[in-house]
Amino acid sequence: MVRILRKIKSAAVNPLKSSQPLGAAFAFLGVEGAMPLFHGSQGCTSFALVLFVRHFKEAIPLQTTAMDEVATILGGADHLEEAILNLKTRTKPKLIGVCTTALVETRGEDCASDIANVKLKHAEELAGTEVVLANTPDFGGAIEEGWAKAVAAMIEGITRSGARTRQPKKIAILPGCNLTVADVEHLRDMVESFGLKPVILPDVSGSLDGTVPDRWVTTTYGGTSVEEIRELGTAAQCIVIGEHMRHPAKTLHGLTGVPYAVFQSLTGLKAVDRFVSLLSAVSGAAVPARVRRRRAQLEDALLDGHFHFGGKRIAIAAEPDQLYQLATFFTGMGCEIAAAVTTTDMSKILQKVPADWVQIGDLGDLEVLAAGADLLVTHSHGRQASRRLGIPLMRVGFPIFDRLGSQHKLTILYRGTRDLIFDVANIFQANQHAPTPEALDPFRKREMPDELRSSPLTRH
Amino acid sequence: MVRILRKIKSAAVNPLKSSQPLGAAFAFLGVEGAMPLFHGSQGCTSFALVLFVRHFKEAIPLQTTAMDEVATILGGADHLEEAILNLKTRTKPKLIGVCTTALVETRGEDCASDIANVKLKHAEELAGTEVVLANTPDFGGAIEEGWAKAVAAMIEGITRSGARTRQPKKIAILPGCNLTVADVEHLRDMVESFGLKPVILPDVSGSLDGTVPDRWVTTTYGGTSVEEIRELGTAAQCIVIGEHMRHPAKTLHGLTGVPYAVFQSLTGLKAVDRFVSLLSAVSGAAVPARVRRRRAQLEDALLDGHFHFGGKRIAIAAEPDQLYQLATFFTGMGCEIAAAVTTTDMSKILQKVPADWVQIGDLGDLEVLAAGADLLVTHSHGRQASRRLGIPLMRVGFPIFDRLGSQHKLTILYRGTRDLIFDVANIFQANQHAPTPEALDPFRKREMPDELRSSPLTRH
Amino acid sequence: MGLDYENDGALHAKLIEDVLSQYPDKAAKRRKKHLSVATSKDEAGGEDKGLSECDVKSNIKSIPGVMTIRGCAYAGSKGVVWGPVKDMVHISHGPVGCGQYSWSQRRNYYVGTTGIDTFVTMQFTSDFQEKDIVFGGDKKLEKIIDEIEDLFPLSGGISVQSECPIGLIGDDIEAVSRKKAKEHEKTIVPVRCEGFRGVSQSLGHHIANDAIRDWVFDKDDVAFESGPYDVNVVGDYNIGGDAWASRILLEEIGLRVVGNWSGDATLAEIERAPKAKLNLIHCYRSMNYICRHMEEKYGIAWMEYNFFGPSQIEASLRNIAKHFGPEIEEKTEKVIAKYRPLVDAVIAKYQPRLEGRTVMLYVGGLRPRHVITAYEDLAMVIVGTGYEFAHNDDYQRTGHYVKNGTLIYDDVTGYELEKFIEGIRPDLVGSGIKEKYPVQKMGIPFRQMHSWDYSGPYHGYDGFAIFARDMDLAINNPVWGLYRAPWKKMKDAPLRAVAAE
Amino acid sequence: MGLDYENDGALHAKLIEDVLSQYPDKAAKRRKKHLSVATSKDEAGGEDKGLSECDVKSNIKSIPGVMTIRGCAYAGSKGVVWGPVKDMVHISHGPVGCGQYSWSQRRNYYVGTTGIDTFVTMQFTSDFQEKDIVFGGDKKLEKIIDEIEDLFPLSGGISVQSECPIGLIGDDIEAVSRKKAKEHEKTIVPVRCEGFRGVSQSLGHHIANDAIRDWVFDKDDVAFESGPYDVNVVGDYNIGGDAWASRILLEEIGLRVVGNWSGDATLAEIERAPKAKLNLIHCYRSMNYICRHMEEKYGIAWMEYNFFGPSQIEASLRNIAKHFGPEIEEKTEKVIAKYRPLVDAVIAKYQPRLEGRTVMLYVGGLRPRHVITAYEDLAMVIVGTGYEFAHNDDYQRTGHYVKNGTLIYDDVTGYELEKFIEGIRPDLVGSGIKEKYPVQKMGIPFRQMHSWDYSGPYHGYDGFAIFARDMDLAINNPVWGLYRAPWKKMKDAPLRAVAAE
Repeated sequence: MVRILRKIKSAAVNPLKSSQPLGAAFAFLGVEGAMPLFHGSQGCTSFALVLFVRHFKEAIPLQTTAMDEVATILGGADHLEEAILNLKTRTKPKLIGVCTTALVETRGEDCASDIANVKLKHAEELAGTEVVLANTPDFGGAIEEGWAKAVAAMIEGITRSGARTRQPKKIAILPGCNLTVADVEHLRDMVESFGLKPVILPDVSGSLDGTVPDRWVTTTYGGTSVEEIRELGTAAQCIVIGEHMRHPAKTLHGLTGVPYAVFQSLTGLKAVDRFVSLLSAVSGAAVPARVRRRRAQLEDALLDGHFHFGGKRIAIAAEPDQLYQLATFFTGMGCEIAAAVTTTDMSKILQKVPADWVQIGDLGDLEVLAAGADLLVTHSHGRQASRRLGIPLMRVGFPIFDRLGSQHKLTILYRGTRDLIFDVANIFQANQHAPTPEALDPFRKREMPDELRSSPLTRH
Repeated sequence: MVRILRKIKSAAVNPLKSSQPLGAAFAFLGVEGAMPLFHGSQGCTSFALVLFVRHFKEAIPLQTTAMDEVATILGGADHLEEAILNLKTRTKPKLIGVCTTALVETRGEDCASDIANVKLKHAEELAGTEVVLANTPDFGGAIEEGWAKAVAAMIEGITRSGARTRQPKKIAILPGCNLTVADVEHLRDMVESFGLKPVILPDVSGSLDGTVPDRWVTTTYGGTSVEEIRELGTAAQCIVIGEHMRHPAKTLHGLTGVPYAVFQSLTGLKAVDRFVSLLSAVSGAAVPARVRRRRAQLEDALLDGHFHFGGKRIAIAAEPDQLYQLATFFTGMGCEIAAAVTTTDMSKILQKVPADWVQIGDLGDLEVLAAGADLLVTHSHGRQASRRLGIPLMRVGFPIFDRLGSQHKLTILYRGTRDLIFDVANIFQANQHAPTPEALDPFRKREMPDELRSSPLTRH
Repeated sequence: MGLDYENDGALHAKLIEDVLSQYPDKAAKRRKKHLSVATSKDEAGGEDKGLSECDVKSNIKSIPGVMTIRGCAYAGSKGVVWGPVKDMVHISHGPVGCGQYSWSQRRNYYVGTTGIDTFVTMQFTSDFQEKDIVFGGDKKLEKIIDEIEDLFPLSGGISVQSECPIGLIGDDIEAVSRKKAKEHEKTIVPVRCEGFRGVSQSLGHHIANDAIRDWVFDKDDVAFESGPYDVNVVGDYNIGGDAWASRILLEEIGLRVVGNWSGDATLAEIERAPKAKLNLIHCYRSMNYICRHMEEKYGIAWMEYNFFGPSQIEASLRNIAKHFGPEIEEKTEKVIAKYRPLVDAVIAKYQPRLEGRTVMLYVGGLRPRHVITAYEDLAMVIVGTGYEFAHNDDYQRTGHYVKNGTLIYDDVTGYELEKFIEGIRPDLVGSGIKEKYPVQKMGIPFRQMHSWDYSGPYHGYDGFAIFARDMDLAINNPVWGLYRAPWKKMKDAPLRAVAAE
Repeated sequence: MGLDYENDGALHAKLIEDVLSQYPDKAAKRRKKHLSVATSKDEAGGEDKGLSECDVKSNIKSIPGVMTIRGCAYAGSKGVVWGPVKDMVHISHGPVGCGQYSWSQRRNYYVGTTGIDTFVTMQFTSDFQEKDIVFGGDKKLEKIIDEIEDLFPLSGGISVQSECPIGLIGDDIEAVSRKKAKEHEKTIVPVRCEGFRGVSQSLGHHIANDAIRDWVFDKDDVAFESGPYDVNVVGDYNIGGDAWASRILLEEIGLRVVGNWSGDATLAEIERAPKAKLNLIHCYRSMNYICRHMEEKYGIAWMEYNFFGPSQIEASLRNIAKHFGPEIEEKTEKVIAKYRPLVDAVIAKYQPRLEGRTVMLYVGGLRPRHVITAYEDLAMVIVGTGYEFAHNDDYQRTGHYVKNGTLIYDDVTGYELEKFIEGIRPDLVGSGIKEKYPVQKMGIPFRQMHSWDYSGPYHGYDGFAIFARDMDLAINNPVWGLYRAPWKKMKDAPLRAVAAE
């Protein structure tokens, strides 16, 4: 049974976590014609925007209510109203996704009523634009929670409720925030290859996929359409990827009765087999040759790759569902999880992580706990720990700002699992060290692991 | 005008080149039910086999005539005959591809008549099995020549000659040996997306693609079928990728009149645009949305990536067509070719390499000429030069034995060009060094490049 | 060097008109004050005469729902002024967002052992949870300070950078700082830079300056032997090594740089600053407050300078030398002469590749004006420039730099900037990461002029060589030849059927 | 330790029968002699009693069109014996193929500066072109030797490894070697190891041994102070550091290892070998010739030993010690006692994970017999073993190791091996890279037993710990649980509809 260890320190030293509103904005970016709006001071928006841009290397639509000192004293409702109206006038978005920040949440503002008032007051003006609210104070949760809240908010606010006629080929898919653009593209392709019609919410593959749009657009281009969100209730089946998406799926189920199946991970042969079986069952179609071929290629990669993984010690710091996805991938290849660090203790998936314990903490903790590991797995800010410890780093999660193409890495289904195997095996191969005569004294060697367990950050 | 520089030394120190019979065997491996047969001592076969296995990480069919001392004195015809008959009996191949080695070529054996005699003598026994011969002495050419000779031999030996009714949608594609398995798969996909029916010869994607076959097979599984080779003459158009495939295309043209177009490289936006235009013209179909999307993604990658390439100095050692493919890719991104080394002076493509000179030589030469470069580009044996020079290595060509998945790297068309951009940009990013105060003296810095130009191998 | 040219003022005026016509009346009226065309010709060497119409309205609050690229007071204090002080631990005090967002956004280079005696590229936050908001965070702050003392005993001090909630929940970070400073015998600086204060990062600069005045100066006896040629370099954040390149020059002309604020700086350098003879101020916007204070209180003169490009380097060196007299002036001429061949070589190499190429700038701090001459030294043409968070005195200073007809824009929106770029189609845009990808997607070369796009330094002679190379690499990269503006592309593309070779 | 078990001889006999039934009569008759089942029970400690039916026919030429995994004489000389001599440059003399194919196939570790005084992982070839074939290559060889002298002046000597054409075109490499050796005052060794000689790499070993005898021994005065405990380790190629792990042990029991042939060896170690007191021979097959020669000519005794696994290590150490008398024997017992806790710990950890797991081996050299006991020390069971290029004396030696009913196969074909594996379905196959992927695709764990699969060393106590870990990692990797034999898979797969969680 995995133990969930509370934070060691009050401080966060090199934090692992990004805050909730960013996760919510990220989800809104997966909707067509959307404009995420941070309700707070303009600094948050500016900073978050820069971080998004550095990660995706794309133009990112993100707006601010630009709360100033006066608004901080008197309340932000006017700023929120002005922002919504300005946005509507200038960019004609189909969706404005309001994400609250610590500033308005600390003030305890009732943003839901504020928005209801704006909608009431300007009903005509705002026709054709949905405004939804995700309450995402920076002082709770992390990206996963923000992402899930935004999706739930969209379903609650937009999806037509009540029992509907089911379209037997239509599948609603709610992917977790740990899926890359390439993952979402590949997922759609897989589902379509069974003759099914997937509606993916959010769909970042359309909006953050590194294309060059054919005109200047100020909102997102591509992504799930608002109309598709409205009609989610006619899906025959909802498929959820990642435990954090269970809540939005429940919301959809509650509103419309669409049944859902949760896949906590789509990485690894068995998980994908289960997913493919479900698609086959829902569609009544046989597994296409192309998919079988990819499965065979993965089998081969498992054989070629397992040899490099056996006995390796892996230190991972990631959001809960990604931690689970990667930890099960690694242990499935014969590795051991030497350290598992995550952002919050709010997710049930942590109980399933194949490790002795999961530490709630930061990259400072990772750096201490990872000493002696063979691989660090975390976002780009792990690069310094990697250098100090002399352990190679595999970049996953958010942010990745110092590599290109991170959104085009596949991590799910047969092919994504295969690619992960190759990537990791190649990191190991690039970091192999031949023994020296000196290293061979069997007794000395066996005393070393403990000696290694010290780092600049361990002095407590 | 690029100068082609002759070999500097009589010795080859860390040779770049692999020998011809290996290239021929490689091509035969792209045919379904094929068995390449080395005509020589069993050592060559065993060594070449091991190298193939290390590169592809697959079971590789390869056979030997096992010439011994007696055969070396008396001639190898009996061994050749016995080998062909044994193969036929035991593995029932559809094609036996004989590749001569230095041993029989030095003896000056007339293998063509030997094979003709075997065929005559055992016509009934050998029914259903084609036997073709590629004359590939180790003391001439390299992989490209061997590959091209094998393809030409198959066309000469198997393709039905004479003018035939053209099938308007059928396209014969003769890819060079520098295409990976993923390249060939992707190429087929691209051609098919125009409603065309490609016949690719050789097609290594079926036979060397890392799948797990559903039964034990002793010949190749997958690849071009002998029947397809026989019917090549009904293609509407032949497309050649790589200058070294011009000769097989001419052979096909001579036999059957199929017109051909040569693409010396399918890497880089412009080359792919030309290719796509041709497909559009031949098929009469519009460019599919999926292809346009990939083009847009490449455009974006060009923008995101160019920044990392500008002004970088690249040292490449590769076979002529791959040298051209990569050198044009790099200069197209704003790099400079600091050193270009290749295997033989037999290819006309060398005249088009965007470099001041091309050195015929070995990795020892590369190591001298590459000092001060930002990137080495060659096969796995460049890893030691990379370490000695402190310059990162990008692995291309043959052999790549110390990384997984090299056959699943895309290098052509829009997506392959995009992947190359990401790969290279990430190598550069991983090897960035921040300046130190000491490094900033403008005068000292400017004297450095010359100082760097010394290596353990430069003492001549 | 220098360059005589005039921009197409009429075109630029028309562009402003077009842009404004798209706004609702009220917004148009407000935005109109931020946009302008320079109309009076620049007179080389003119000292005080700014451009009459260059004083666009600035430092005015942003409009909700109209995203600009401004930051907040926290960004100005933590991100700009305090963050680079390398031997201090800077706590982003409040929720995790601000610190994580801003982590390693600026490339303030430094020398030191990270995690031992140096902490610039690390990130520290109190990671507020709901309970901290409800019950207050002072206790937590105390614990964090203790933890930092324990984990990083070699840190030189701590600063507490307030995030928005701190100002709302009534925490007394000053009291905590005083208490813990005493307990640990260390400098602890509380900074009230909550993000809702002011209209941009600019107020954060001011607050950060004031915190130096109130919590660092005159606190301890500073054992420091001062000399006659001691100067502080103020407002150089050592982006990509800029401060190092500048220090080389100042030392070559005979000065002693006793403090570099705040790139690669230690707390000790700040403490001893009042003992210097002259403050050389690079980024006027972010650090003029403390220079004015030092002038008032300690009588230290201050002087602006510009080390971008040889024309300005020479002028600045001479100006600085004049302050110290003939001996330094003589050395200065030798230094200038020493580097001239280098400058000539750089210009000979790059001018043919860059001459006449047009540039639009949009940056923060002093760069919208200071880098202009560096481009002109390469015979390039500045067609437009603007500041993210300037004040009126910035725009007055700009007048000396820009040519007639140059388009000037303050706190520009993405929409406006895009329209201007589309209208002018310059050969290069120099701005920030937020603008980089939209501009490139328009088919226009781009360089980040805040972070030097992972290159640098750009200061000093060495920096000029790198600057010239970078601009050449950006503008003359072959990918631009492949690229047509996407909105034009779809008509004739894709891919006419061209016969294969 | 050691293990008592018996294999299913009847099943194995049936498998042989099945396999042979697929051949044409003539081939079946030939192949029959290479396949056998061990029938007499092994008696522990029996010295001379081999298995009566273990003497399969071996060292017979291969059949055209029936690929085995054998190499050639060049492989035996260049690839095995000479290649690891680290301070010599070994020229693959002839076309480029042989050298390029075989480059870095064996992991002969060494200490030294590659390219300066050490050349093991480099590759040198005369890269024959057509004109060299037509006009002869002696001139070219002379030039190459001169170039090497020039480029690598610190090399200790040169060997010329003949490829097939050399034997056909009448080159006189001996004359060239003599001439150039004199000129450069360096050892130059011509080796007539053309690939067509002999039936496998085995003759190459012999030729290489003879070249040592004829071109190295007794050439120079060797200044070397010999001692009473000097030994040569012969036939340890230091794969993955094996020789280092062995040397530690020999030195611990009080001996001095004055030469290690040829892993990590220098030419000087070979030259001084005749001054040692005892030759300890590891790979009997490849180096017995030179040991017999040294015995004859210099009176140096030789002794086989086995450092795989604690049972054999202990027996070998005691056997070696006996040769040197009580003092060494006493030390030896201390050494054995010292390592026993380590051995116990390794066995305690891995035996529960490996007990009863079955193993099939197919390797070259001495390993088909020598590693057997190492597996048995972990309570694993050897069900089959065979050699690539053994002679009859190898199979006689094997009798002492294998249990009753064990399947024995010589120079096995891919087809035969696959049939045996399919029939037996062992838990592990230990063989070479050529077998690795087909075996794994059958769903059976695999380890390379030539190269230790990039791991090692496997010799000595330290090596035993690594060996045990590696076998555990291979057999118990979770991927095998995902995997079913592909020919069975297609029936029930794909992918029954399992409800998602």
